[in-house]
Amino acid sequence: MSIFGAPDAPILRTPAPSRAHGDILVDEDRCKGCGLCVAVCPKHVIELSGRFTPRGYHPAALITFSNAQPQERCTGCMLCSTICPDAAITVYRLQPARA
Amino acid sequence: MSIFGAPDAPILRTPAPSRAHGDILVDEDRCKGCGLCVAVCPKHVIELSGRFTPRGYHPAALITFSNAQPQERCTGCMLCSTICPDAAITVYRLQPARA
Amino acid sequence: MTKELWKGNEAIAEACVRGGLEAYFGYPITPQTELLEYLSWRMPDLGRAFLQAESELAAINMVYGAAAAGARTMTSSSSPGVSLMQEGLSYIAASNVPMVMVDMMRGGPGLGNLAPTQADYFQLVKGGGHGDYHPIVLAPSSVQEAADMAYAAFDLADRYRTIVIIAADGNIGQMMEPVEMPVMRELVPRDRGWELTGSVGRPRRVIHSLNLSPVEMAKINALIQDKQRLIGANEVRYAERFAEGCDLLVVAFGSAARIAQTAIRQAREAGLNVGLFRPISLYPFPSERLAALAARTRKFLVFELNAGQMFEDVRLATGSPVPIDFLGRMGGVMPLPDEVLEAIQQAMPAPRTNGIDAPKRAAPIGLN
Amino acid sequence: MTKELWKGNEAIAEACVRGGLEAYFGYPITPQTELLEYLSWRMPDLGRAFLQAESELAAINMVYGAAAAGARTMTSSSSPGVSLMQEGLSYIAASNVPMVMVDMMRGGPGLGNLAPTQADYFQLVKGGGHGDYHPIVLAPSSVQEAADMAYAAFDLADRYRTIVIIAADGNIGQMMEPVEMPVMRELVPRDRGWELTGSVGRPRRVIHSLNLSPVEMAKINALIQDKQRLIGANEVRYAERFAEGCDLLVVAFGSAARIAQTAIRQAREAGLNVGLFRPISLYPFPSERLAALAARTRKFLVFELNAGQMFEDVRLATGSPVPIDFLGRMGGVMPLPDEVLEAIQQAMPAPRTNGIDAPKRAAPIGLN
Amino acid sequence: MTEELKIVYERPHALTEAITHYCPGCTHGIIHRLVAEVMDEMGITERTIGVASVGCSVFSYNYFNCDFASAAHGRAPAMATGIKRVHPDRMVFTYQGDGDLAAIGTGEIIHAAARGENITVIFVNNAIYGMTGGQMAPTSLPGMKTTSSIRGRDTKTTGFPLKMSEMLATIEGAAYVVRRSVHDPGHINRARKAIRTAFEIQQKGLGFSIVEILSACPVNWGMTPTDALHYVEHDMVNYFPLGDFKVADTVKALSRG
Amino acid sequence: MTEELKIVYERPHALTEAITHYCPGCTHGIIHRLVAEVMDEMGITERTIGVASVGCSVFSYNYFNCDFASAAHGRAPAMATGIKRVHPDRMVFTYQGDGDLAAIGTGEIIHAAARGENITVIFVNNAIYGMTGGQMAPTSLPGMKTTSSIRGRDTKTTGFPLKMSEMLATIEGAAYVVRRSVHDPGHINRARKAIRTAFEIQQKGLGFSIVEILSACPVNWGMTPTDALHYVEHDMVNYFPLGDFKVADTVKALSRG
Amino acid sequence: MEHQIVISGFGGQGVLFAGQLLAYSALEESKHVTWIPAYGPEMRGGTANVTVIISDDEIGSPQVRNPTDVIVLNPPALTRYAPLVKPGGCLIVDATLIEQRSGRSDIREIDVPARAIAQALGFPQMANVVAVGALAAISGVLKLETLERVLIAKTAKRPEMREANIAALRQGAAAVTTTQHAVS
Amino acid sequence: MEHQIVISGFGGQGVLFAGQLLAYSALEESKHVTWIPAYGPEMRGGTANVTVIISDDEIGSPQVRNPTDVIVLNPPALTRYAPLVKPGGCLIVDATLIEQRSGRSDIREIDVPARAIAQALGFPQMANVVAVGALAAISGVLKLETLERVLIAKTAKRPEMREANIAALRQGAAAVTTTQHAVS
Ligand SMILES: Cc1ncc(C[n+]2csc(CCOP(=O)(O)OP(=O)(O)O)c2C)c(N)n1
Ligand SMILES: Cc1ncc(C[n+]2csc(CCOP(=O)(O)OP(=O)(O)O)c2C)c(N)n1
Ligand code: SF4
Ligand code: SF4
Ligand code: SF4
Ligand code: SF4
Repeated sequence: MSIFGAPDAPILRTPAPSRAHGDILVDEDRCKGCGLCVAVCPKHVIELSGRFTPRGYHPAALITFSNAQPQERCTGCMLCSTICPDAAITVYRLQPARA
Repeated sequence: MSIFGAPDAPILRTPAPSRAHGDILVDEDRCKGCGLCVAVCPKHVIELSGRFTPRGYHPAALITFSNAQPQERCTGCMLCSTICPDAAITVYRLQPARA
Repeated sequence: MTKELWKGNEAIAEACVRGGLEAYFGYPITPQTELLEYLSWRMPDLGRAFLQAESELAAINMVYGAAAAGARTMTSSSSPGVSLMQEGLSYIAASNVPMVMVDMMRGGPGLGNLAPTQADYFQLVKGGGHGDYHPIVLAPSSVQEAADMAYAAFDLADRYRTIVIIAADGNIGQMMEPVEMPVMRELVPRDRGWELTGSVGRPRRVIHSLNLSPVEMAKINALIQDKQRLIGANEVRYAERFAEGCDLLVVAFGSAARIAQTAIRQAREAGLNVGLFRPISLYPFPSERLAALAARTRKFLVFELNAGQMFEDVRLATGSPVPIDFLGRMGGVMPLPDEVLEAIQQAMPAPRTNGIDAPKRAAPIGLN
Repeated sequence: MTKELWKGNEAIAEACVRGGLEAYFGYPITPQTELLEYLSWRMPDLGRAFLQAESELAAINMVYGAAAAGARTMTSSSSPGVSLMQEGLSYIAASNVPMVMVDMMRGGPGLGNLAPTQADYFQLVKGGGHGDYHPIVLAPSSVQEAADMAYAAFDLADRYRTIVIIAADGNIGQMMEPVEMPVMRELVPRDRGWELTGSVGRPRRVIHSLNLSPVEMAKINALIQDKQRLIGANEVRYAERFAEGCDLLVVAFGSAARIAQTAIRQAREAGLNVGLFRPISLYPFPSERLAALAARTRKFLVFELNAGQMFEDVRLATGSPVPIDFLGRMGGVMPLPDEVLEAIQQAMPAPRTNGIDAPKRAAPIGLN
Repeated sequence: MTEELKIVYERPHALTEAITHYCPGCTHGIIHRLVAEVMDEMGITERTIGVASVGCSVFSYNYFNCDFASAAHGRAPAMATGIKRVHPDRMVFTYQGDGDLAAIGTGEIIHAAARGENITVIFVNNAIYGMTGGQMAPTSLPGMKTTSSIRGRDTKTTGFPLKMSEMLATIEGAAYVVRRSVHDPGHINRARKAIRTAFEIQQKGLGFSIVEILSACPVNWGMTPTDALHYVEHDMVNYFPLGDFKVADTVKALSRG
Repeated sequence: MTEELKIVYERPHALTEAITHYCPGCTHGIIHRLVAEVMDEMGITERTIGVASVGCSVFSYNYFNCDFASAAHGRAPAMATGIKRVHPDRMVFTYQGDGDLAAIGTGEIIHAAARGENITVIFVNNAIYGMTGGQMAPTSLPGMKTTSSIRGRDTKTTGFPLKMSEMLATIEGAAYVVRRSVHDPGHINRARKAIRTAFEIQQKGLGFSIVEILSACPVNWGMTPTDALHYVEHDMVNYFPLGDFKVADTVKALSRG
Repeated sequence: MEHQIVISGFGGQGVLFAGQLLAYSALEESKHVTWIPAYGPEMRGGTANVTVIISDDEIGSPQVRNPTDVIVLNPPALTRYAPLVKPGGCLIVDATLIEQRSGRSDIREIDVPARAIAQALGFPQMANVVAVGALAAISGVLKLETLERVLIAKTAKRPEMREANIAALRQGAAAVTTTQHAVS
Repeated sequence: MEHQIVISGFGGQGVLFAGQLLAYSALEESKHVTWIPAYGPEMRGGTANVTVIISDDEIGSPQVRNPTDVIVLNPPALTRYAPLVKPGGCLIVDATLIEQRSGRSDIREIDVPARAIAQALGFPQMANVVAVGALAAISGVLKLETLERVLIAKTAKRPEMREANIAALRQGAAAVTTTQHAVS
């Protein structure tokens, strides 16, 4: 397989199942792997994955810890989406469900 | 004679004989009769003459008073030459002659 | 309808207003300033947009904006100012938005002088801006014609989404003549499907001239070429006087044609069989008609207030069948009819000598 | 002398330096920016003036100043930027000061694209600025030729006190080819009697383009016309290949001529008697030579990267004796040699049919 | 109480689906987003006409979900003026780089301000000519290495960076002249607020508003995106101080001033 | 002691013999004289190259006794830059009207200042386009009647007069930015001193200097020359305050600063 | 019939207005007419010129080398235009201001003390109107009544000058009839 | 003889440099040569292309539709250029990165595991040099010694890579000889 990213690589379009306070969804069509979200995440839970996007970038992704401590979890603080130059991040937060 | 100034009208090029502290010479080729020197003269001794210059303007000239009082005389203060837009005025002042 | 006396500049201005001008942007320059001055009060009085821009560069780009916004819009200037507008004109041509420009040509090159010339023919007709495009260029030779053109210019610009230039000079701009002013047209809100008005209730629109892909840009160019062919087919305008069957055909436009007209009258009174051909549309150039005339005329005399610019278009139109003389005056020197008459006399293909008339009409020379 | 590989833009820049360039003013625009970038360090290294201006408008007027001050000076740009320089160029032409401009033409009109075109032929050759003037316009078709032209341009500009334009495109600007760089010329202080240097020990001088009197302005114009006639007599440049006695003469300049050259080689290999005529000076245009060739060639094919601009000059040069086909590509689409070959095949006046050779050479058609 | 994951931030609707051509980490993207967020907040997208300039943001007409024009280099304020005079009830904004606004377009921006033209200008100052490959801009910092100043900007021959906001603030017709930055989320939020204020000023007809935003060009600065933001935070902010340079009294009267 | 009449003021040698085409009472003439006096005082006429602009002063190249170039409308600072870069040892000055400098030439003057271009600019602000017959200038006072604002300048659609000196003073490269007037002999003398300082700054290589001078255009203002000077004194000075807007430290160090 | 009229004088003598008076009157009489001021270097100050062509047919050039009718209001105008008048044409000279004469015998040269007449009416600046009256009388280019009507309309803003204006026109016309013998 | 060489890949794969290596070597061998990068929309990011023409005669068009020799360094390049290779021409495919093949039987298609070879040398970015070595070996356009000399000169600033560079070139050439049977 080419290291330049297989065109058939799965693109994350729904939030990964998570029990964190928050979650993010990175649109890998848009993400250019600039790393600004990584640098700005106060919980250090974003990394650039080894995968390639269709455009040849390493996309950002939430780090999946095993037995993650709460402070290591995404809080849905929106700092990453605030700095993302490609409006590639949707942010979710665990909130009371409406009736 | 035409009122638009005879081309042969005499042009003053030497200071008129005067016993004032100062004197001015108006180059009538240049004077456009704007009257700024008249307005600015602190001794009120400049007027626009009834004559026409070759270009059809009424030139400025020192008023010749009979029995002029000293305060009515040109002092050579250079205010008129300072304001003349056409650099038409040469100013003279009575000064000690060199040996 | 009664006639009134109008100065050229003001007649054009008023005719533009009546033709539906909604937004004017310009910058003072002699000899067109009266046009701007007239509109400076006339437009606000009607609640329409008038703005004296900070420069011709700004003016043409304001026009670009107003045209993109769908308004009937124009600017006016004179030679150096028009040079400054070339980039803007090229953008406008590439974007296919309609606009009108009045150019009161003056003496050039450089700062030159304010006197009437036709030295910007090439700039206007061949394209002073970069890229392949040609505005429609109309050259009035009377104040009435200038007013009529100005009135019609907006329709023309709209129809083809093109630039229409009225090219005249200080002679037309400063002259007063009786004019029957066209009636005031009502402004009707229009949506022709391309203008930028905000996308309420419709898909958004973009007006731009950038196409990084050569293939896409080639398509834009092809569209412009198609449009120009259409314009060439529909919008050729010219006027003639004694053009059929004359020995010498004088070709002149704008104010030069006026001078030629007087000279030709004098020449005909003197028995010379001279005609006048006056291109009214400089672009599209009346090449076909000229070619037809060239085939049965013994000689042409092109007369321009420049060093010989339309001359090239006349030569292109006619090919080589007819010999063509040229009379030009540069720098704003306005020849009087007698000088043109003299040139006519010299150019006459077969002057009467020894009291014997040369044949009035040469055998037709075929186009090969 | 050894050859080195040079990119077109940098080769021109270095050749200008060696040709005596003393002051450069320009503004970035693709595809000429490398020229500016190269000079941005090369000129200061030699203690010469380099300035990146705030705009093309400023740049051309800085050049005007430097030229008036007597320096060998230049600017470079590409289509939209050149449109912005038209007023300045007109002033410079009117003032008879020498300067050099490099125009790396790109896709237009408008913002267009960065791809190579020849769509600004009219703008450069006929005069994009107001008034009657023509710069010398040279079109290189290799990097070596571009460098040689750049080197010689300053002499040429000086000799006639005129504008010299090197008109190329991104193809030439971006291409690397082996170049024998001309030797560095020493800068010698000169006083040619007109430059502004301060009036120490001589009467003061003025450089201006304003002449309110039409008669005076007409004299300036006459001077420019005289100069242009002289240039027309002395500075015509062209290159030919199989032009004498061919059935079809392809006329192309600059990078189009390169493409044509390959196509012609292929065509000749296929037995077609095709030649190439390459105008090197677009102004003055090699009309005489073309007219001579037209008299004994059966057909012309004009090939340009535009909608047909030089085409008009070819038609003007030849009159009607020879039929002229046109192949154009717009918007920066670079045709490959095989497309030109196809056009050649189609244009061939008498293609071989049924194995019988059509006569290789038509009976000469006289100019009438 | 049951909980569920709810969206707290999503891509603004005023952006189109197009993927931008900007380099990774280019803060043009952030600024686009901010403008789009404000358009969403104010519900003005359909009544807005944007004017793109020539620079890396030339394609912004592909990225905003509103009508758009693309101006000649430097002339966006003139083009916007033409549009606004025809449609005074529409929101008209320009989006310009520093080469566009502070070099070739100096005259147009100053006179738009002088006229008190009721438009909004988003001025993206990245101290360099991005699109043409990194030449010196009038805003390049002293000593900054660019492709046309390879040994660093020499103030002796090229002078000092132009402070456009400080200059425009001297103009009576300018209602709102501020400088912001997007080097971290806090500053990004402040930039958004300023953009919001600027658009509100236009909506209320109070005159010319401009938000200068310090922006990174990692590619032409030769830095990683993160380093580029540090450069903005330290070097650029140092030369181009953030702040409100002109807030007209009429603007102060706005609640959110 | 015998006394005799001695010349205490005569026409400066740096003026040619030509009779100007200026209207009677036009203060362009005064300003020409001041520049010429300074050239005489400093003995620099033969080493000076002037650049005329397009406006009523276009013919200034006929009136000064030094080498002269005539620039395109608004471009005098660019042309002067070209000359100065070729002849750094010459004194180069431009002479520009307000239409020329503050309208079409805005970009060129600002960037000459920004580069700290070592030239001197004489900026004659008469609040109107004189040469073309009295149209509104960017400097026309609010309510001022001109041929393109016959009911008076409407600040709603045309904004407020541009204060060029205040604006240029924000530019780092500008060494000397002052506004003077010539409405009476006292102010005329102050204007001359400023011109002198400006030329000295250039001589010492300290950078860009500009002297803005409020000037009268009696003809297009429709006033007598004397009334026009009153208008300058009261109305113009009121809007365009006189003063030193920027005097660089290097300049202050000059004895006559 | 085509009248090619040139009026020339100093700026301020009402040259352009005189031309307009003729032009508007021609329009009133449904004639073809062009009015064109001297253009170019002469614009600022100095001499003012206007050419008015009045014709029954379409007009070609709005300027001609040899006008059929000329009014000169100052000496330079006489010097310049007197030699150009078409043989058989008219030359109206304001004799108050101009001492020289054309010396031509092939034209009808009329001395009218225009400025003196105007001065006597209390408005020296009406010399132009006097001259127009004279021209109309001698050349017959336009009816005096038409000129009067137009003059009244065009000067409606200054009703106090109405009588004087009409008088100026008439006295100009009258001056011709009295001086005509002397020259023709 | 005219070699029309196209090299195509992603930006960052050293496409332009590979072209320059060929061009400078051609100059060394006193041949005519042109080097021209893909120009226009492809400039920013994405694909990089260069055309190098090496000839004994003067060169016409610096670009051709059907190159005689092509090096493709990524899949899109193969898709685009494989069909264009002139019959009888060469196609060098970096088999490490490209799985597809041209499917043409009228050209000489050479699989070279260029990136793998380069990686083995410690410098994956040298795949371009490997491919050039292969091209030289199969097409004979230039002598390997010339290429080596130029390569050394052009990379003089990084002496630590000198050996690897030469090895890359040679192994590229060698790869041809070993794989050649498989395809031709
Ligand atoms: C008249 C003209 N001159 C020059 C150019 C080339 N050009 C395109 S973008 C640009 C500069 C862009 O820089 P900036 O405005 O700072 O925007 P950035 O790319 O940095 O976002 C230039 C000079 C052009 N397109 N048109
Ligand atoms: C490109 C261009 N645009 C317009 C003009 C016309 N023009 C000549 S002078 C002038 C304005 C002069 O005004 P200002 O600079 O204030 O000088 P002033 O005449 O008042 O002294 C204008 C608009 C021109 N010559 N060139
Ligand atoms: S900030 Fe956006 S573009 Fe950059 S890595 Fe994160 S998600 Fe991707
Ligand atoms: S100030 Fe000068 S020009 Fe004016 S009236 Fe006095 S002398 Fe004459
Ligand atoms: S070049 Fe700079 S400004 Fe342009 S897109 Fe890339 S990072 Fe952004
Ligand atoms: S028009 Fe005004 S500025 Fe010009 S010369 Fe006359 S008074 Fe002076």
